[in-house]
Amino acid sequence: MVTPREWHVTALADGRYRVEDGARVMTAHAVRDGGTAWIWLDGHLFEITPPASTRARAPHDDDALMPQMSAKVIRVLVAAGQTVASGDLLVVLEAMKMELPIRAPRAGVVKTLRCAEGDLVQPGTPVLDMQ
Amino acid sequence: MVTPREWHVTALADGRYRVEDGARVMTAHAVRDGGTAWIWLDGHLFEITPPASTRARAPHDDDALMPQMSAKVIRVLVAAGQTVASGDLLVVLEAMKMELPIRAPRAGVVKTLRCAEGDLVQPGTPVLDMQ
Amino acid sequence: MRRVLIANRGEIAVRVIRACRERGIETVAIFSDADREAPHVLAADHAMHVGPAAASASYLNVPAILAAAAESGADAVHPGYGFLSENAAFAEACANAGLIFIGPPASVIARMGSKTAARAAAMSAGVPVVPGVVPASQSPAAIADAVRRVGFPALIKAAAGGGGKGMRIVRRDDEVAEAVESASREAARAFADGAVYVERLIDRPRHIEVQVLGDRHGHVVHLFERDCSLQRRHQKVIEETPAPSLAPSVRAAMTAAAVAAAGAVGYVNAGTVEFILEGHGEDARFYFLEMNTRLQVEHPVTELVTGRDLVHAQLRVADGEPLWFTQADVTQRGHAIECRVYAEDASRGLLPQTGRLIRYVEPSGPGVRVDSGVREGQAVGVDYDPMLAKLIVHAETRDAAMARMAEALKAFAILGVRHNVPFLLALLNLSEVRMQDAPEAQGYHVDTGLIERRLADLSAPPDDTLRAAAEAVGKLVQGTHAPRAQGPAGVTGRADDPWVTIAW
Amino acid sequence: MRRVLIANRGEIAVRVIRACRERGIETVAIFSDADREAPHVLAADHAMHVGPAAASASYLNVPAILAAAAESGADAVHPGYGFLSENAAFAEACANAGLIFIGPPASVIARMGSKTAARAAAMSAGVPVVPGVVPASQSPAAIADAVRRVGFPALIKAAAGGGGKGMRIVRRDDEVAEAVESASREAARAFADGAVYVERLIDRPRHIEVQVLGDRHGHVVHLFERDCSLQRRHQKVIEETPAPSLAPSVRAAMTAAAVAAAGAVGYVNAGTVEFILEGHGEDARFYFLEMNTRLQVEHPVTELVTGRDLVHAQLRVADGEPLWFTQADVTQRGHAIECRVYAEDASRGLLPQTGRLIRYVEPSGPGVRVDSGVREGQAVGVDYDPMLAKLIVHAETRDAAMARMAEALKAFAILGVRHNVPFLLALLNLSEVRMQDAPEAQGYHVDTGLIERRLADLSAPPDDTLRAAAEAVGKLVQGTHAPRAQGPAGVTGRADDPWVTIAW
Repeated sequence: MVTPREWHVTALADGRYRVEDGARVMTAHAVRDGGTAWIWLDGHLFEITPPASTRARAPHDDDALMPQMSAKVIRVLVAAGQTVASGDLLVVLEAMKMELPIRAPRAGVVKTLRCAEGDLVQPGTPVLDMQ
Repeated sequence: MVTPREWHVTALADGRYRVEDGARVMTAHAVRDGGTAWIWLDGHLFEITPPASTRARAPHDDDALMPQMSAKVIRVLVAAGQTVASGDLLVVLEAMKMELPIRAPRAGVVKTLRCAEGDLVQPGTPVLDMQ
Repeated sequence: MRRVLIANRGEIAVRVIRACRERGIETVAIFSDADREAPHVLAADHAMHVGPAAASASYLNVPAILAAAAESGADAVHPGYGFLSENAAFAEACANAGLIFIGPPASVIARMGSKTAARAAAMSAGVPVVPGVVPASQSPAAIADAVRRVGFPALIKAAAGGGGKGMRIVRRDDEVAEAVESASREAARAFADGAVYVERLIDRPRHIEVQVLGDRHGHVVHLFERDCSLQRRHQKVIEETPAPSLAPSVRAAMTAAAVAAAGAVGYVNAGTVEFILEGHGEDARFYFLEMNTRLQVEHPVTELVTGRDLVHAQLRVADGEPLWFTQADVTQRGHAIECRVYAEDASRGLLPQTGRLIRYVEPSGPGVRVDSGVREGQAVGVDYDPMLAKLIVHAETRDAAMARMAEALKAFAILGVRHNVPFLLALLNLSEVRMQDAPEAQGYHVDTGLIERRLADLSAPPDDTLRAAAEAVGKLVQGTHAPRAQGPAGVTGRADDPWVTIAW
Repeated sequence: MRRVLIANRGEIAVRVIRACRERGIETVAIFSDADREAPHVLAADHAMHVGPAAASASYLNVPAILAAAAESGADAVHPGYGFLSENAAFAEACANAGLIFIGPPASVIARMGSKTAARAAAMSAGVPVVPGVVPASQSPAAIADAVRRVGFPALIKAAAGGGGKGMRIVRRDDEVAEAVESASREAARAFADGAVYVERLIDRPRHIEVQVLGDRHGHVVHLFERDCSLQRRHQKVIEETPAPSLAPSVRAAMTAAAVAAAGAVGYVNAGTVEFILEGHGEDARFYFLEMNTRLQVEHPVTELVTGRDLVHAQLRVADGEPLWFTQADVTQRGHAIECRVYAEDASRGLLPQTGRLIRYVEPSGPGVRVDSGVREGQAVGVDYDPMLAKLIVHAETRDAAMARMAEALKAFAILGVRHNVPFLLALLNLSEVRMQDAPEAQGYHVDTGLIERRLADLSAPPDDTLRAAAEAVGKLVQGTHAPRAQGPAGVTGRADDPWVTIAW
């Protein structure tokens, strides 16, 4: 719940914004990048997208199966059809010299493997599908 | 005389310029302001105007009679028709809390006074004309 | 020394280039395809291309770097930190090519680069080490046996390691097999050497290290300690000096031990002897961890508190100059703190982030120093370490330095890439970290596991009032057309619309 | 002290606001019509409008400032430097309004603000003063008589003066009349007090001043000296500490004299006792010049070399805290230099310039501090002092600090307004100024007249090769359409076209 409160915002000449509500005055830095506004205010970073350009997507268990960044697959520890327990190590990725383990978000069966060792995988695409 | 020498210049993403001639590499900052390019290079400031937009004007003794900046006239020590010697104090201006004396660039006669005490004068306009 | 090639990139390359310029030494930068317009390339007098973006083919490409040195007429090489800085073969190759390697002799790098050999060197210099076992061989069975002899909890460590890579904690027997394999594999990839050994895990230790400096004439001095206990994933996040609540007798013993260890191996160059500290007050015990035979990321805090420039010192020592000051001339004054600013997302397990620095405005002012190697408009990619900058502050007391750091972090505007500045602010605000110049007796309750334990408290979202203010700014920004607003405009908003706001 | 109103603008207001925030004190900025979006306004928690652009109607408008303090709920006022900082009536008015004035008591300001009374105070504290005469009255005849009694060359000085305003040198009898009139007039306008007095002119003196700090409990300490001999039109341009080639015995005598002078008048707050120094080595003689009862523009060099934050100190002392360190705790470490960056044109007699800061990029890095109160896009107008920023560096030695300063000046990119950075670079390069850590015996040949004597060497144009490079950049810039080029482009030029190039 957002507290309804009047904030007055003024754009300044160099990409800064003056933000005030009568009691408090702050300076924000903000830029637009495509449909997203990036805002730096009082030590917090905001990414704001207007309602029109938002694609609704419910959070999903399978988020855990997607890399958060471009990464290289260095090990695949399961095969299609294999039954796995929650927390089992499925795939090991590497990015920025670090190992990033992909673990089973729940117990289940591996339906499709979508990567092989040596592949480059992208954020937003699951490395495998689970049943 | 400008030494003919090949400089290769590359514009970078943030208003910097890479300047190189095979032996030396430097970084310049540069911006355009109307017809003038302002350039900061190796501790020197350049203002560059292309030939087309240049108005030829020979340097002139009477440059000494023009303020270099907006200023207030605080004293006028001569009258029209008065004969003055080179170096005589003619008018005292004030800007940024400093006194700026205007002295006769040569011996001569004051033809027209173009200011009075209390006036605001602008750069490029003589405070008086001399014969 | 007339012309130095800097075999590195980013903030440390810029730092070294600045120091060279100040000493009248010409500089040669090297760059990969990803770094053609990077700040370190623009800062240098000359720049040589050494390969594609992947570090293995560029900043780790020894033949290409030696060729660049030869072609550019460099007579010395500064390795920075990371990359080839602790690679004995590279130091050797530089020497063979007639280049001054700005670091210790290759033999010293090799010796201290093996954690097991370094342990042995420390022990023979009378410096305490963590109880541990070197496996009889590198077979999984031998390593597992070593783990069981040490007992649980145990720590498996890469013999060639550093920076937390190739390190695994094992608390139960059934974790041993996977940990051994993964530590070896990570070590092999990071250091081209998969050998590991095993130590007793010191629970809740502090990480305290001592800066040393040795010349080619047999002198070694220390420049006091740094406390680097605030770590995540074994990577330092915040470092400071002096170490809070460190008993003077313990400080004296640690610094003496560091000088003894460095002296015993004939150390030359700036270097760091790392210790872990167990317990509190006069009774705290310290153990040798490893020696880093290069400049350290966190060297600026030492510079601010001792008033000595460590990169200038490296250059002078490498040029053969005997030390120009004695141990008695080195004093600590005030308090310094460093925060490492990373492109990483605190709300998603501190994962590295990529993107473009659409806006990048560094803080400045009294007692504030920023060592950075990025600039506005630059892309932050996947090829290198996600550190964007180091923010360092110096003030008369720890309380004043903490307050100064908080203000400077708030003034550090980075837009276009998610980063850890809000996380750093939350970390500084933890009661364990703030400590408010508490009396010694009260102790200092930061240890290397603190961040992991308090992670949930470190990604707390902003309150609704601030969120509403941000959304009011967002409305105005959405109405603009350029990345930088061109003129003043105003809007009054009740920002209770159902916009999608993600905040850290 | 809970909320401080800063009765100033520009870099010093920003400096004070930062210190207050670091101490958890709220801040109230004041602003004129010209400063609605100035950095000091954006930095504060609250901001109050006090009048039109002219300083006399805004930053010198005592009733408006007191009303702003009352309305904003401030309980203290920091005057910065300049403006009302040495105005005893303002200090008195603050006290009467129940506000803590962050400075000495009004009576001390009044006493030290009169050069003649300050001279008398110094003499009675046993501090040497320049031989001189206070005119029997302020009639032109009485002043002219005083000049003749002192003898030529003589210096006419405003009794209420500071910053070189209302000061005139007379070397011949026929210069006396005009000098007396113009000094009185300038003094009257600048300080609302036209009274002048006359001193013997010390030829080729050095200007050396001592920083002092007094608390409300009778303690006074010094924080060593600053050498401010590099001046133009009696305005300091470059300041440094320690003073080069100052004999230790002379330093000890000067600092003791400063503490004696401050102690004799019951001084409270940070303050500066200015001296001029005649001669070299152990034989140098110093004379009391004046005392500035406020923070000094050049205070940062002292902060860097002593490790003490003078604004924090002002706030603590004003809040009644007794001094938290002793004289023995104050030490000098390394060398610090400050350059004042002004919007002024060295090729035209250093005349102040106006315009817009189309590009404004400050230098940064180890040992580099910038105290500024401007930002990119801001207009530089005629209403206030043309100082844009102070660039301060700190390094282990004077040579290293000089080199660091030169690099930092080259990295300070200011476009859209002519400025003195090229002049500062030329000044640092003068052999008299460089001095390269010369042995004491060799002496230091900088005096307050050096800049005037060497002015022709300080506006030397760049060489033709650099000019050609700039013209090649100019061609490319002329082809762009936005103030900031949006993407990479390339051009190869032989820049021998007859373009009109003006360079500094």
